Amino acid sequence: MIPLSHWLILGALLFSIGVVGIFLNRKNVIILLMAIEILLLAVNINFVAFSRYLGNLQGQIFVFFVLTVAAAEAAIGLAILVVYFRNRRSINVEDIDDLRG
Amino acid sequence: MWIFDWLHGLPPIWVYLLIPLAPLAGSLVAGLGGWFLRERAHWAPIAGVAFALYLAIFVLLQVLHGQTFYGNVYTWAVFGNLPVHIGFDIDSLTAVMLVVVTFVSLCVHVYTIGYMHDDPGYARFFSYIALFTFSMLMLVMANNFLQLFFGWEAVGLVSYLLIGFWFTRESANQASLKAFLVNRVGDFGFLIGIAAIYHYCGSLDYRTVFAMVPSLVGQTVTIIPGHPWSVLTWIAILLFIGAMGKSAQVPLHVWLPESMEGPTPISALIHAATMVTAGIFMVSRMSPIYEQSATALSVILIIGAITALFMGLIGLVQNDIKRIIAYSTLSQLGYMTAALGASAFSAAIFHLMTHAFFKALLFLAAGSVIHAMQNEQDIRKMGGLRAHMPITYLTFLVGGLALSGIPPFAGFFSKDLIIEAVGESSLTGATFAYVLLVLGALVTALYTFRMFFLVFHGKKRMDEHTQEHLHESPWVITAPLIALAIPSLLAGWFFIAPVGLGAFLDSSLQIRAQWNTIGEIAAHWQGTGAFLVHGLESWPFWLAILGIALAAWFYLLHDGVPAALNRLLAPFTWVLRKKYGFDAFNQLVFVQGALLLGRRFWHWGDEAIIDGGMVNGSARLVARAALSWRRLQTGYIYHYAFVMIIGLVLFMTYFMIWRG
Amino acid sequence: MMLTTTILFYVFSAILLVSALLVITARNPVYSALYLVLAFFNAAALFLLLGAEFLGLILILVYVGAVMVLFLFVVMMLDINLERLKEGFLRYLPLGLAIAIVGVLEMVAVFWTAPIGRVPAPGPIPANADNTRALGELLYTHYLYPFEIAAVILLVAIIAAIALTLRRRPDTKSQAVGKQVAVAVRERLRMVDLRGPKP
Amino acid sequence: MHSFGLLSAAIWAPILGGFLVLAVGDRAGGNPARWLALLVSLLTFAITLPLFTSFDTHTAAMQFVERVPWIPAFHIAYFLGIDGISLWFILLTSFLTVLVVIASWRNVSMRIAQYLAAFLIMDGLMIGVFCALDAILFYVFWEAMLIPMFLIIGVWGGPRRVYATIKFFLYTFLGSVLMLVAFLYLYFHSGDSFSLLAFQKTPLGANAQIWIFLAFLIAFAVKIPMWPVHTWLPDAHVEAPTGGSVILAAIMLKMGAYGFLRLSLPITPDASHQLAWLMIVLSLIAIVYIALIAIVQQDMKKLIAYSSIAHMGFVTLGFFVFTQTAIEGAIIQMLSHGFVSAAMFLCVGVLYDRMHTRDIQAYGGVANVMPIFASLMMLFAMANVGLPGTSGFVGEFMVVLGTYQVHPWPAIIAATGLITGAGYTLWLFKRVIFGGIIHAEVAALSDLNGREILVLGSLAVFVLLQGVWPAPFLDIVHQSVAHLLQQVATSKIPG
Repeated sequence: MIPLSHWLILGALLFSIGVVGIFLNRKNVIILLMAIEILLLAVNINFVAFSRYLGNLQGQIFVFFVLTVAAAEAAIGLAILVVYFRNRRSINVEDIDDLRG
Repeated sequence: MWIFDWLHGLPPIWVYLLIPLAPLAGSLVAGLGGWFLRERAHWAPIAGVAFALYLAIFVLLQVLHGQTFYGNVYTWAVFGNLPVHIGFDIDSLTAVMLVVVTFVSLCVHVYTIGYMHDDPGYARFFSYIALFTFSMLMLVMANNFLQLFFGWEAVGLVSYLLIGFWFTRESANQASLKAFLVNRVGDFGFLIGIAAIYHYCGSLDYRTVFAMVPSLVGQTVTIIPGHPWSVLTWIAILLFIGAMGKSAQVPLHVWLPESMEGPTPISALIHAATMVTAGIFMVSRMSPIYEQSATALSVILIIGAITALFMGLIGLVQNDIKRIIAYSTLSQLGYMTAALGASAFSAAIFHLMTHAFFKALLFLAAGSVIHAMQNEQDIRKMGGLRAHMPITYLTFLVGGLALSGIPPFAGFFSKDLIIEAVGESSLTGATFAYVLLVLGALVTALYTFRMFFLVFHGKKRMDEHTQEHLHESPWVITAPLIALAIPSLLAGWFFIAPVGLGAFLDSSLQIRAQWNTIGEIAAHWQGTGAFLVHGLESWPFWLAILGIALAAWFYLLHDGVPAALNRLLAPFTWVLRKKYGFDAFNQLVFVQGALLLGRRFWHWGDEAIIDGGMVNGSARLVARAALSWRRLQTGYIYHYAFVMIIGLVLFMTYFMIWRG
Repeated sequence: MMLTTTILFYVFSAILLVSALLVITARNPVYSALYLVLAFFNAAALFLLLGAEFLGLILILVYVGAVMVLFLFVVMMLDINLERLKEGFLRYLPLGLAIAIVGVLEMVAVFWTAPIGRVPAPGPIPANADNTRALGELLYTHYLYPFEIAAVILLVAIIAAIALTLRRRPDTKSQAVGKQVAVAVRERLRMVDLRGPKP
Repeated sequence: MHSFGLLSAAIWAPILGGFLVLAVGDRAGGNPARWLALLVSLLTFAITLPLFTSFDTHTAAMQFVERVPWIPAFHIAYFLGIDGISLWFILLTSFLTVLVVIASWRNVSMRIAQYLAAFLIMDGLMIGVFCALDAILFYVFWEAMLIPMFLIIGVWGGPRRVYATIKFFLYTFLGSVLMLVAFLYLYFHSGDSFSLLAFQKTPLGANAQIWIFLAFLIAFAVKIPMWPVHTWLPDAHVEAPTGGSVILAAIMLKMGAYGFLRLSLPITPDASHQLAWLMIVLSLIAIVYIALIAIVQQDMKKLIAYSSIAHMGFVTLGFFVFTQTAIEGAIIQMLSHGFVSAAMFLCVGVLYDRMHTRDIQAYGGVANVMPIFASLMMLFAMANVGLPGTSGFVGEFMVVLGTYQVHPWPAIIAATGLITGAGYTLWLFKRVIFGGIIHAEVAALSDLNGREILVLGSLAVFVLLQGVWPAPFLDIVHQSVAHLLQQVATSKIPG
């Protein structure tokens, strides 16, 4: 059987890929959102693995909620993106600095 | 006596209560109803004070029959477990003071009718002086320190109000403020003294405190580290600081000359006869405490003697008739204080009494002169008034002779007794004081008769208009003069044995055998006549005669002499005109100092450091920090994301390494 | 059996990691989205290996079926200047890699050493295990309120997305049904007396 | 002793009445609102009177206790009760609110209903502070009180009102937040209770006591205010409308002092003893330094504000010498200062209403045209100076006597307040009231009207009554102070 640590390391690797993705695609909001999905997926893998190895279904319940929230987040994030693009004709992150102090 | 019969039926406390309350009621009627009573406002206060005098005489008679009283009226407050009462201590000392105060007060009330009759503040004035009488009576009747302090401050308040009676005059307001503040300095010491008494005796009641005094002998208090002082000396000196303020002793005398800004009846009543003698009364009342402290007595003796001579000297160069009398008051108060220092309490009270009569007389007579002179007070512009104002002239002469200590006028007996007593004293500084007091007799006669001759004799130096209007004053003014002239003439002769030698006052005073100066004199007492004869052989009498003669020579015979003397003694008279620089010093150090300090504290302390630095400074700091830190908010989403991720990793590292 | 599972784990894991890498490095967002779909499929397979069938299927249905389609839709709908977005692509790579490597090393160190990594492997999943049923029982009893809240969150997301993207065009014509229904006779009909003056 | 919610009635009647006044609004020129407000304030005063008449002076226990669970999860209760220390301040509050309503009758023209409503609501909240025996309830009242005062200064204030209100609010708020922290600490150490009485019984280590004492100190020192956190007060007073100044000086300042008595001394007795030197030094600085500043003020209100700080210095001095005479004197001084400072600010208000300036130099010779006013103000000035026979004397006298019992020096320094107090008060009086008329505006002044005589006259009665016969005022506080001293004397350090 695969040890739990392997699953966890898989999650860790996936997570760091998501992190690198954020650094690489800092200008492209769409891919940023995708990178966030990868981060969440990494977390979900950990949850499910723990759930299985500890014999506790709560991990899966949590994944369920994470998925729900992630879906909502993706929907609203994309909606904002669409609105933004409609107003600015661009989704370049460097154009979005209205909150600069 | 039949007129007092009905009073025997009353509970004694009612009688005592009525004494202060009658003037108070008069004051309230005049004060609250003044807008309505107007020129009739004097009736209620006069009735009140007259009634108080009547009761005071009754009380005096009772005390002569040995019927004293010591009791409380009501509980003012309870401090912790200690009840503090309002109550009365009626004994011989109180009875004498009651009669003196109410008698002089009544005279002044009557005199005021004439003196103030066309003043717009007529009712207010009566309200004030009746209130003063109330306060003074509360002070002398007190049986505890709280009530004493109440009366002490209340007379100060009325004095303040009356000095500033003509409140549209800047100088009057200035003088009243000064009087109150200087008195407050004295009261400051007095209050600390009371606090010390409360601390050591656990009571404010006279009898309890006096009973505790023997147990305090030998106890010390350390105010300045390394200098233990006797508790009793400490208390005595503190209380005396209060007396210095009220009785205008050097260096707290500065307010009294300026208090002459008030109407003349006030100068007579408050600033000569009664209020200023409160300090003398208080020290006599506290004789059980003072007698236990040779140091305190020495201090009192020396300060009194200094005041007696040096304030008299200033009187020589003054030209304002009221100011001359004011300086003579200071000087006479110095005599009384010196008597206190020599443990001759009864002599002090005796002088207080005779002085009350003849000094009130002098002031009222001076007021009569001022009235006739259309409010001119400069004696250089008077002269030759003798012909126009015979009654005033004669009464003023009586007062002047009494003040100068010429037998058989009242002042001779009391002043001579004081000088004798100081001569008997064995305290540190007694010789010094004796010399000053003897010299003072010369000075007193000199300034008194300088004033007398300049005012009543010689050429008429006033302008035409004033000269035409010269006239003797109406009866409401002359009657009190005559009423006061009689005791000024006779009081010494009659009262030296019972009051001056203390036979009557003994029950109120405690004097230790080792410095019982009055006892010494009493032991060799051969009757009033012998005292008079003895007085004729003593220095003070001849010095007084010399003073009068000099005054006559200077101001009646050879006009040029004073001017020549002035040139000759220019530095000396300059010092006198500057009043030894007390006023300048106070103005520079205390007034300007306080204002400067206040401004510095305000602008530097409050505005610059606290408000500018701490309060608004912290606000500015936040604003400035925000200005620089806002650059962290780039507005780029990825910067925030980076920071979050880096933060996450840092957290993980922290947990790995330090919490691992 | 055991071996099969292990092999499948490594295979799926490898594909998952590679496709995730491609998601973040692809030049074209469309490719990224498609690689992400691939990643999700592999993740779903891994979930199945862990006996979480329900979640695995949900992942495919919801993510691949709905979310990723949405992504593709948006990517294709928007006219994005790809050249500008790719400028300075590698500028933050060293920092990102450093952070990622540190993070991974730390996590690996923990998982490798901590007792949690040595949790005893559970027995094989019983044949009659019903993951969906078990989840459902838990979700509809103990987690009912969170479940409801999740539903509300989705509802909010739906409304928010619509509200954000809804465009009002003032020039288009449409019926105002409410106004039509609420109309009163007086507003529409005016009785006019047409009888002219009698000839 | 239980009773039928007298305290609740005293708290909520004015608050509800205040909202009622708001609802009535400014219609009909504001007259209905005025009369309603007067009615409500009189009713509140009437409600508080039975507290006095049926107060039991023989016990130090809390009376008129009401206790209902409020937030049971955190053991927070609606817990009210009074003892001899709080009784006078409740009466003072309800009494002065009546006077403020009368005094504001015509002086405020803008939004009168809202103005009066703010005072009524504040009335209830202030009574609440004096009754609350639950820390959270106390805190809620304490903070809520700031809102009406913030509005009163901020809306009806002078030209620099914004600066003044923000300063006032931030200062006091900053202080009270630390008090909340102390409350939370005490909650966890008193066995999960927010009852102040439980706090008083909680054993605390020496260090914890010091920290709690300092937290309380900052909260209360700002409110009193003590040097050096006093600078908000002159600004707030100068900008506040007359009524606001009256309540601020007469009651709000007492809150801080009350806090020391109710919280600091009994909860942290050991720290109080340990830090008494600090408190005494700060009090003496207030008495000396602030008095000197008061002398040089040109603005009447600022002068009286500074004099308030100096007088409160006597209060804090009295608390921290731990003698019964001094503590009782300090309480009497608080009460007297409530009357006297209220009267002084009302006097300034009378002049300001007529002349619209507070600059001392614009006056002079007021006594010529306003004799009644001059007489009354003289009385209050004398009370401010601390003349025997007025209320101002009793407290200062007792504090000096009580302080001397501990050490002569603080008493000597404090007694200099006698001189400086006379200096600034009488110099002010001289410049404003006395002298000839220099300015034509002064010549046109009219003397007090009936309403003003009523307000100032009733204060004068209390000032004299308390000076001539303070015994009944002291009787009420005896037992409570004795109990307090006992608490302070007992160490709470465990072991």
